[in-house]
Formats: sequence, C-alpha cells, structure tokens
Amino acid sequence: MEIPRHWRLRKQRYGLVGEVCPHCEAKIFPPRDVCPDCGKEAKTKFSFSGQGEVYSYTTIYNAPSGFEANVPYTVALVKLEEGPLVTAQLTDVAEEEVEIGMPVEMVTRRLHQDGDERGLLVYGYKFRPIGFAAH
Amino acid sequence: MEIPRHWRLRKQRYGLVGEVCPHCEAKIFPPRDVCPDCGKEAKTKFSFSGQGEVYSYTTIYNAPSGFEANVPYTVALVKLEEGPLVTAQLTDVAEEEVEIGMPVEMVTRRLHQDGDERGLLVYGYKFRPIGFAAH
Amino acid sequence: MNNNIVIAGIGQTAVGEHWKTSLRELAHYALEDAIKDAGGLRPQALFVANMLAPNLSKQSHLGALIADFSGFVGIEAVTVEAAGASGGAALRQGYLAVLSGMVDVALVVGVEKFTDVVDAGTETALATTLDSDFEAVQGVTPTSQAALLMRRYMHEFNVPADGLAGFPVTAHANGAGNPNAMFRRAIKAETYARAGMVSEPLNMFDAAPNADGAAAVILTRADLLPPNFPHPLVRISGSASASDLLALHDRPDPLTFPAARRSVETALEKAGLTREQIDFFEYHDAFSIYAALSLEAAGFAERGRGWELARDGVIALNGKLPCATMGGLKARGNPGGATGVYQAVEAAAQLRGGGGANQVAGARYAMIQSLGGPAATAVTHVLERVEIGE
Amino acid sequence: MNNNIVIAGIGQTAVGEHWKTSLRELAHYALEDAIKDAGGLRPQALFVANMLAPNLSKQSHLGALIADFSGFVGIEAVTVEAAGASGGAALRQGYLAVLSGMVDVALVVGVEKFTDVVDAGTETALATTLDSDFEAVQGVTPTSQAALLMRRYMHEFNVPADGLAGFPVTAHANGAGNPNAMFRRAIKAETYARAGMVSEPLNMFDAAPNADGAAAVILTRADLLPPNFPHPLVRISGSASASDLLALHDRPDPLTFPAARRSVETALEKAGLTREQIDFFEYHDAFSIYAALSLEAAGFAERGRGWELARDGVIALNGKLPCATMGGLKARGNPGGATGVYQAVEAAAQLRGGGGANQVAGARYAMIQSLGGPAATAVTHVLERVEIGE
Ligand SMILES: [Zn+2]
Ligand SMILES: [Zn+2]
Repeated sequence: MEIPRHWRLRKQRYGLVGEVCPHCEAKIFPPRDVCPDCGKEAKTKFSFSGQGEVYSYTTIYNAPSGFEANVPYTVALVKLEEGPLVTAQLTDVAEEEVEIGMPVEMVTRRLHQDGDERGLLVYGYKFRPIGFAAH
Repeated sequence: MEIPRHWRLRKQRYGLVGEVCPHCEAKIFPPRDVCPDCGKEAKTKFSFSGQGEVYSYTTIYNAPSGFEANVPYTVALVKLEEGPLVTAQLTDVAEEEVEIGMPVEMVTRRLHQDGDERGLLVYGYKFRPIGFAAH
Repeated sequence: MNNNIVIAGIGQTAVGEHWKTSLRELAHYALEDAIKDAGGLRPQALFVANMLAPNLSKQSHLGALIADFSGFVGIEAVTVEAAGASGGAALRQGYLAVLSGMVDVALVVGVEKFTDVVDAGTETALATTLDSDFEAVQGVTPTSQAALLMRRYMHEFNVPADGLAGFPVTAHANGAGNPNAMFRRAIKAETYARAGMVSEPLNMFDAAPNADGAAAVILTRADLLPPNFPHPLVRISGSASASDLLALHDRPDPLTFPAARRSVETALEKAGLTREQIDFFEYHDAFSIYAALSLEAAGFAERGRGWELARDGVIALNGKLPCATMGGLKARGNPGGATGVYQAVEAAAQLRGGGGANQVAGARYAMIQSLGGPAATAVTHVLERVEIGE
Repeated sequence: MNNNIVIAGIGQTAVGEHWKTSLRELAHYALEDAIKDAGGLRPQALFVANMLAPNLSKQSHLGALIADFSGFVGIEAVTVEAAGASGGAALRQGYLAVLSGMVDVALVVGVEKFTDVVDAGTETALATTLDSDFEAVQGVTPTSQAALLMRRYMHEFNVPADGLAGFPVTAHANGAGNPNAMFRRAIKAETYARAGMVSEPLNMFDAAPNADGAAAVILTRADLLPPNFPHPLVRISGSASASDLLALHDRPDPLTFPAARRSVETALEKAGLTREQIDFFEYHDAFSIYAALSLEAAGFAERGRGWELARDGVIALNGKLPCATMGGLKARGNPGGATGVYQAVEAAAQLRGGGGANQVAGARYAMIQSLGGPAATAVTHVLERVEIGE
C-alpha cells in the first residue's frame, strides 16, 4: 500500500496549492520549488482558483489497475486561468459534450483505489464544466 | 495476473525437469540450454530424482506479497544427488528439526498466491525430510 | 581511427507474442545472432535496454541475469532505462564505453516481454513512465497522452480526420517486406478511416502494438576487426541524448518535441552532416502523432506540417525521406525498451545493403531516434556505411 | 591529463525515513549540494542510480524526472540499474562518459525511496533483484539469501555464534561520527549476542536497514577545472565492473564472490596499485556475511577468515584496513541503489581530509565496492587524492 505517497501530496491534490515565483510572478503547478520560467527559487505557496478551460481531452477504455471501475473515463489537459496546464479527469460530463476551450472548474473527487479491494481510496482534483450541476 | 509466466515454467516446477549436457554429462537445473560446465549447447531433457540434502536453510518472517499467509516458512538450498543446488521451501518439518546435511526429497505443493485474493495459485516443488510423513 | 566505433554484428527475434519464451531466452536468441554475425567477437560489457521488466516480469537486475543465462558469466553488465528510449540510451552507453577505451567490445541488448502479464498489468506498468504523482495518479496512460496531443494538433493545424493515415499506411506497407515484423500486411487509407477508436481521436492504427522482442548489436572499434571481416561496416557517426520536462502539462508548448530537436542537431553536428544528407529516418512512431512531431522537431517539416510528409508520400520507401523502412514501431511492433535497438539493427542492415525487399537504394547515412514518452527523453544516432579505404 | 577524471563535487541527504520528502526532492537536495560543492559546475549528463522506484514509487523514467525537477531540463539523462550495485554502476557510466570525451561534466545521483510503501511491498520489490523464476517464486528474499550464506559459512569455517559481531560493532562505532548516518550510537558485542533474529542465524544487527536517501557526485576532467578550485581533488584511478551467476543455486561455490574478486583485481590494475596500498575500504555490508566474503574476495583475508579481520580490529578506524569508515551500509543506512554513490561521497570526503571525527589519517587511496545481491554484480572503484603538481 502507498499511504505515505498519497498523504504527502494531499495539499496539492485537494486544493490545487502550488507556488508563485517571487522573482517573476509565474504561477507554478504542480509545485517544484524551482521556477520553470526564470530558474530561481520559488517556494511561496499559491492557491489556484480552480477555474480554467479544456486544452485537450480524450477518453480511456483500457485503464491501469485501480481505475478499472471508472472505465470509460475522460481525461484532459486543463489550462488554468493563472497559466499552468494540469492533467486531470473530467467529471459530471459525457465525452461527446466536451470540446476544446470549454470552461471548467475544479472539484474534489475519488481518483482511484490503490491496490486490491482492501486498498486505499485516493481523492484529488477533477474538473467539471462550469454551470453543470454535480450528479 | 501472471498466468503466462507460471504456465511456461510448469514442467520445471512440477517435475524438476532439467537438462543433461551431451558433451560433459553435467546435470543442469534450472534448465538453461547452455552447459555451465563446458559452455556447449545442452538441450537434452533430464528428470531429476528429487533426492538431495540440505546445503543451508533459514526461516522467513517478513514475506513478499503472496507469501504472507505462509509466514513463518523455511527455505533452503538443497543439493540434489545429481549435483546441482536448488532453492526451495522446506515442508512438513519445523525449522528446529532441520540441519545441514539432512536428506530431503521433492514434493509438489502450493507455492504462493499471485496478486490479490482473486489471484492465481502457483504450485511447484518443495522438499521434505525423507522418512517424514506428510501432514 | 580510435573514434571509429562500428556496429560489427546485429541480431533480432521476430516481434510478437512469445508466450512460450521467457525474457532471458528472448535476449539470448538476439545476442547469439549478433555475436555470430560479428564473426564470434566476445563482448566484455553488456548494456541491457529494458523498460518494464521490474513490473511486468517482477525481474530487475537484468544485466547479471542475461550475461549469466547467455554464457557470458563474469562480464560487466548493467541495465539502462529511459522509458521508451531505453534502446537508444543503451546504444549510447555502449558507444561511450567503447569510445572511452575501457571496453573493446560492447554488447547492447534490448529486450521487452509484455506477455508475462494479462489484464490491467500492462497499462499499470506503462503508466510508471509518466509523472507518477501528477499524471499517472489521474489514470492517464501513454496512449491517452498521445491522444491528447493528437486532438490538440489536429485542432490547431486544421488536420482532416484521416490526416495522419499516411503514417500507418507507410509502416504497414514496409512491414510486409520485413520477416521479423509483427504485421506483414499492407493496409489502405480507407481501412484507417473505418478503424475502431482506442482513445479518440486516436484509432487502432495510430498506436503501435506493444509486443515481445529482443534485438542486439555488437559495438567495437574498427581497428580491432580482422581485415577479412565478413560484412560491410556501419559506423556510429553521431550520437546524442536529450531530455524534456517529463509531464506534458509542465511544457510551455506540448506540441513541440524540443528534446528530439536538440538530439538531432547534436547528432548531426557530431557526424558533420546536414539533415539533407540523411538517406532515411527511423523515427519512433509509437503513435502516429509522434511521427508527425518528430519530423517537425528534426527539421524535416515545418511546425504543424509533419503529417503532410506522410500524406504526400515523402516518407515512402521511394520517397525523398524514407521512414520506418522495416515497418517502424507500428508494423514491426513496439517491444518497449528494445525498440531503439531494433532501429539500430534495421538501419545497419539497410546500410549494409541487406534491406531485402525494402532496401533503400544507395543508402549511406541513416538517422535513428528513440523516444521516451512524448520525447521526455530523445536519443538520436547517425549511422554511416563505411566505404572501403576509409 | 585527459584520463584525469576527478570527483569535483559531492552531496548527500541524511539517510533515514523521509516520509515528507519525495523521490524527486531527495535527488534534488543531494545534487544541489554536489553542484554547489563543485563551485557551480553545470552538468551535461545525468546518470541516475536507482534500484526499486518502478515498484516502490510506481515511477520509472527517473532521468527525465530528476533533470526536469532539478532545473536541468534538456540535459542527457538515464537510469542505470544493477540491483544493489546500481550506485557503483552509475558512477562507472558517468566515468566512462567523461572518459569518452563526449561529456565534460557528468552528474551521478543515487536515490532510493523505501517509505513510499508499507507492508509486504518492500520485500516484494526487493525480490525482483533475485532470479524471479527460480528464486523469488519460492518466497526467498535478499535477507534470507544472506542468511543461507551466513549459516553455511559458519558451518564450513567453524565460526562461533557471535563471530560476525565485529562488523556491526565497527559500523555503529563509525556511524556515531557521521551526521548523515541513520544510526549514530555505538553498540557492544553483548548487544549483538542478545539481538532478535531476522532470519536465523542472521540477527537484526547483521542486516543493514533499508532507508531513504540520495547522494550525488560531479565528475569532470581535471584540466577543465579553474586553477583556484575550492577544494582538493579526488581522482578515479581505477574502475571495474563484473557479474556472476545471478541465482545463488547456480554457483559452483556460493561462499565465494568471484565478481567482487575480479572487479577488485581489474580496478587495482587500472590504478597501478596493489591491495596493500589501499588505505581504507568501503565494502558493501548490506549483511555482515557480505562484508566477510568481500574482504576474502578482495584478497584482504583468506577463504573462511574474513570475519577475523572484524574480530581482531583490523577494520577499525585505527586498524590496518579501516572499513565502513562513515558507518557503512549498516549504520549509515542502506538506501538501495543510492548506496554506491554514498560510498563515493564518503570516500571522497575522507581523501579530501573532510572525514571529521572519523578521518582516516593520511588517507591517499580508497577502494569502494558496490554489490548487487550476493555479488551477482560487483563494481569497484579506486579513488586517489590528487597531490599538488600531479
Ligand atoms: Zn520565476
Ligand atoms: Zn557440458
């Protein structure tokens, strides 16, 4: 079981907490302590709004273990309004309704089950179309 | 699940089927097609008697997954009467009764469970003291 | 002459589902062939290219395993891993080892064994090559990553629905002439248009099949070979490796492959060649979209126009820049970490004039490129036929 | 001067249970230290030593991951794996790369992250380093393999029950002086005699603790360094790697380590030294019995008598051949594939005169050895303090 790994990442996973570069103001997600834009140290916490739009998307039918129960599920690259792209599942929407440029917002959902039936449930961010009611 | 791997090895696992080198008569187990003694091709099948003696042994308390249910279990290097050493679990004997040089013979038993509860049961050779009744 | 590192022997197994053959056996068959082809040269060092055995076969420590099983007990042996670029990376390690003067004869073996597991195991293992904490945790897989890139590419550059068809059509046409290919039947563009979706818009012909296989090359210095060596020599004229941001979402522009571009530029520079001198290009077409992006990164096409080279027949065997000449990953099959070594074997065969039905006429310079993920790692080699007297 | 490959920078994290720190962060901390120590030299190539991340952290493709996360996007980057010898093997690949002339500055990072999993996951991952088909399938683990060797060794050579106590006692004594060690308290021989069994006759002091850690070295050619370089230089004078039959049961005599012997002989020969000139030896004491067998393989003791060197104080800091001078794997901790890089860092520190409380007086030549399993892989390096004017 992988409790330690998921516990360590809980802040980023639950709240889209990244960093802002104190030197060039780049917004950074996932956090990496080194600014990808200017190469300087960037450890200042920054909470993203969770608003963005779909940069690209697709649907997965052959899933890794832990995700079999979700099949089919739609994943996307979402462009956050603060700049960064993020990889995430889409939720509360059918694939045929998704399109590039569609506005989306972050929600916290169950991502997958770690390991076998006894496994840990891993929660984290997904995105849903703005204006859609949760199921 | 790993059905193909275990299926492929069933002959060696169930019957201690190895090879004899047609050039220098070395007996080879596990089979490897190249004679470790003379370096020539050795593909002639050879069935080992399954008789041998304990070269060394120890007991495992921290097991890999699939073996947790067996803990504690005793493993040994067994010197087969035809020459090769083989790595195997001992069965039908308590660790404190084992000693280096003890005569043993091969039996077929369940080795472990592959993966989770739904997993494949893997059978193969173990060794037990000669003269001991099976439990 | 000390910098004259050559491929002195090549070997491979057919690519496919080798249910009855273990990982160690596959590697052994390929390396046995390569050593025989090299006139029996014995290696002092083994570089194993592998991507997934620790997960798929619960087996790491492949260096010792394969040296042992193949009868080379005692030689130096390590595994080199860089996801799908493992093959190219191991080839480069072998090259550097011989170039260093510390190793006279290096054996590079690429091996991958997919069929040791069934069900979700394959996708689980493949997902380890992504950013585990921020990509794989979302259930993303290499195939869906390629689909994400493909959709965005088609959107940005107004590519028609069957715009990438030329890549698999070319690959399958060439696979027909390769006895070691997994798929040996040509397909038509109409077949592509009707194909089932894997991860929309990526269909079953846009993804190379993961399969079992092993390939091997023997590297040495040309001056160590006997004068009557049995076949033409192929020199490694350029070698370069580069990396990129691992996660797709971290890249400023996901639709470019800067690591591929950089490794091509360096490899050409080391070889003292321009890209126009390259006679054929073995790109890493794990997915059709990667072929398009690789052609653009290498400078063979402008941004957003790589797919036109397939549409227009430029990459066909009789085109200006033949690609995937033995079927590429798509038709020969994609044996993971072994793939880059297959490329070296195939390119060397072509440069020797041993391309059979698929011979690229008069080929002198080949470029081969091995990618890990969407070019998070890119390893490029330039190979050259050595003319007599050189 | 071109063959003058030196360790220009060293870095490490403390070894222990770094629950809050990820694999990529650990690697980053160590390499940041090494680069700073090297006066800011920027690497062109990254060699990552790692044994188990594909299983323990579901993460492969560490080259790109670490280059990316540490701000070296674009550089050449690969993972080198040879089980427990991954660290030594990556050091050697970095050395060969610089020696080849194709890389001016190489960064070698060893990193291992054990605490990403709990329960049986660790043993499952460790078992992949054995012969999966014929050893691991029986439930055998690296620890039980060592116990099998230890029992047979004690039987054949009439070693008393606490005969190997000297190895952990020495290691813990030295760990007390190493601020990065996991265990920093000396132990007594009586403590050893009373210790709980792990796998009889192997007790808890006979097995080094698996733990998290990262270490890094910067390699370059001495002639590329500025004349006012901030600290003494350490040269790699000898480097060698060898393999053995992977499965213990396949070996004609399991109680010898021929790969270790062979790599020591070659490394000494390359360095132009005899074993008597070695001032201290960082052996791979993953288990006490491996320390004994390594001393015998290296020629420091006769067959069956390696344990006497520990009993008699020969391996103590003030002995004739100090070993495990910063605590060894036993007290510093055993961060898997990173271990061989820790050895390089510690030996370089000693040779620079930076051994602190554990300084080996007047040390000029060090031998370090990295083992994969029971020396199925053995990588040995000889390091040398470079005297002014040399
Ligand atoms: Zn910045
Ligand atoms: Zn023979």
